[in-house]
Amino acid sequence: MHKYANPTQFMRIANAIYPWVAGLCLLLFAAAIPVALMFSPPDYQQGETVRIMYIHVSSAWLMMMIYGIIAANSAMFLIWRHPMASIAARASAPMGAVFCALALITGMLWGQPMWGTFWVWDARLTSTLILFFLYIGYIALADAFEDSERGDKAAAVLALVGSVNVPIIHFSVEWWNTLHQPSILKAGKEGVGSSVHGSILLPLFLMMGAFTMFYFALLVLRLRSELLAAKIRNARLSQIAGHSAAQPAE
Amino acid sequence: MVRAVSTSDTFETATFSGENLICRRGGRLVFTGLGFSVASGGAVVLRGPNGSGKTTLLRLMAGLARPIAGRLNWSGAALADPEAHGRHLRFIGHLDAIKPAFTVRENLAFWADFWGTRETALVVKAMEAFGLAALADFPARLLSAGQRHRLALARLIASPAPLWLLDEPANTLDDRSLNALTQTIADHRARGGMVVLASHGADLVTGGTTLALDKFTPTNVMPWDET
Amino acid sequence: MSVFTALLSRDLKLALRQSADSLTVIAFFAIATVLFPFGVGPEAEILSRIAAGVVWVAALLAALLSLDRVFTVDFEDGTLDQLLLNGQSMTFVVLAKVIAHWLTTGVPLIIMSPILAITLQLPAEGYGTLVLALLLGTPTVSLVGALGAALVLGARRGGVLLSLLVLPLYIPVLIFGTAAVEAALTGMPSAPMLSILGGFALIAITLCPFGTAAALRQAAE
Amino acid sequence: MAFENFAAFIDMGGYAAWVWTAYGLAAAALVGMLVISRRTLKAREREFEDLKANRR
Repeated sequence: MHKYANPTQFMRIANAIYPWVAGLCLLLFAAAIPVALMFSPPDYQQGETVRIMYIHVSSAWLMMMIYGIIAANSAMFLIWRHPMASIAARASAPMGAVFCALALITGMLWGQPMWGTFWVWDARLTSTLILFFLYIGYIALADAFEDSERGDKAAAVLALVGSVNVPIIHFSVEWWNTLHQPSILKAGKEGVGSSVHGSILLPLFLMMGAFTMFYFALLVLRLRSELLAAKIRNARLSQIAGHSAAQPAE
Repeated sequence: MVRAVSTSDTFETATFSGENLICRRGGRLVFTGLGFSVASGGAVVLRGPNGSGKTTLLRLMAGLARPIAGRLNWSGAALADPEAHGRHLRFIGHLDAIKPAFTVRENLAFWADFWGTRETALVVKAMEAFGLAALADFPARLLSAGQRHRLALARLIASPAPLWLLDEPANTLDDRSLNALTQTIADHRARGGMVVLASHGADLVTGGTTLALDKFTPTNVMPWDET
Repeated sequence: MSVFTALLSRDLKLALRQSADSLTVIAFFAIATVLFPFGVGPEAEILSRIAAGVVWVAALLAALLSLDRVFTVDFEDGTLDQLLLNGQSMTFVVLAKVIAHWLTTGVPLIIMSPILAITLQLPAEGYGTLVLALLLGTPTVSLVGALGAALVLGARRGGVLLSLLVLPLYIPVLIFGTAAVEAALTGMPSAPMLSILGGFALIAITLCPFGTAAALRQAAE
Repeated sequence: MAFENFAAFIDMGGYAAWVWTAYGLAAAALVGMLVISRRTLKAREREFEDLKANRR
């Protein structure tokens, strides 16, 4: 395990698989987009809007997967102090936030024609919104310190606190929602549930695969970038140290 | 009047040492392979230019900062529980930890209370030792910088502990207070206490060892030279 | 236990000496609540419908205002370093700070809340439950808030950041806190909601002090 | 092929505005992330090379 915690080792492996991941991502997108937009049949209840679902569900899947990855990396960082873990979490967070926003927006664009409203205070929507706030808080916290190591640690604690809290929030909102709104939504939800059959599974899986590969490919790029930033910072610090050492001692 | 305090009870014999300490601050290696040792009655003076890690080393000895490698020992055994290590020591840093709303006496009494010192007479002794007795019931917000520093130092007497870690303790002190501090440190060592202090000025201790920190400053490896 | 009792009594004494700090928080609570009738109109019917929620939201915001300072002053004047060197466990320190915070802001907020609820036309059946819900919910607010405050120590824009981190985590408390009052108003039993609030407080008191202690240690490092 | 002709494809059964906005935004988000990440990577690579060239 420690072998992969070494940035140089880790990046060697990451760079080696990068072309494969990127290629697979392009291939999956090349298949997923035409299938999702043209070749799959419209849903018998939702018509053509079901096509929004392919990217909506894929974004939602990624926002959860990325949060899981951040939480796991945070735990590894806090327990074993793996430097790569904090870098991976830091590089992932902005992508998680973007996918979370995308899931919210595409959800709204799907909800308006289907349920007649952009937004309902449904447990799923509300928890997603809160997850989005958590992402924003995570990014802001990781970035708020002069000493980036301190930012990494604070953000890691926040990620773990969030992973305890997100289920609690989800359950609370669900309970609150059933109390307040016996809803228009139920019909919509059941509609989605019952329409899960073969014809939509293929484009959905293709799209989810494409999104996932996109994340991993971009993660490698962003890791490279974060490591370079760390090296630049170290080089600058070493130069400053060199200057002060050159001055006469007091 | 400034006068020294002497108490008859002594500390248990102990040694405090560190070996192969490597420490990083803000992404930069401050020192590597550093070792030190201080025994009951001993003193170590840390010397070195700015940025050589005097404050970092003191905080590390206090357990406030953690080294990335190396270990600290108390009487030969590795410090297992860093939280319990706080019991062995008093740390006086650049910040004085004084609450302006409290009087001088209240400030001292709180810390004595906090560290579980039973003897309340020590608070009075501490104020006398550092010439604060006349100011006892003044709110700390009225104190000058030098007086505040003396109040911080008075904690050493108000709540005894074997190891004193002092970061530039001579700063802002006038001659009289300097003498008091020198005397206090000598008394502490006579009772079997240990002192580690960072200094680039006056000699506050006699017969202590000097640790020149610039010897442990790593030649920084530039990122492009890494393998 | 000297660590805990000494620190708790010091913080309470400090709060008493600087009572303006606590009063500001209470004043904020009152003003924030009083804004709502101007926003939604003075009709008793609407106000009584939203009263519990408004009191809760204003209480959360007021608590947040005070949380910013729980550790900041000690961090800046070097007290935190000394607190870390207590020789026992940082958990005692955290608990003392949190309890002091709850006593100096949580309790005054609870005492103020029925008075503010009167201005919002909360029906008579709701007062007991509102106070009880606040009594069970505010400890969680202090515990989670202290964790957030410890995390943002030394950060740029710490105060704003704190609200961004902590407010989303308060949502469960808000939901069950208002639901309890709602239940009391509609003649339903409010005990289940209150016990859930108590459950949150238990979870918070077992988990938050450790996280807060760890965050404080990082802040000093 | 689920559509009769190209016009029907564009029309998306009357839901063109929703479907195409969703896909457009998704594409913009993904491409945007890619472009921004690549640009910072390139900028850092350049900065690193500069530092390397200017070493004492």
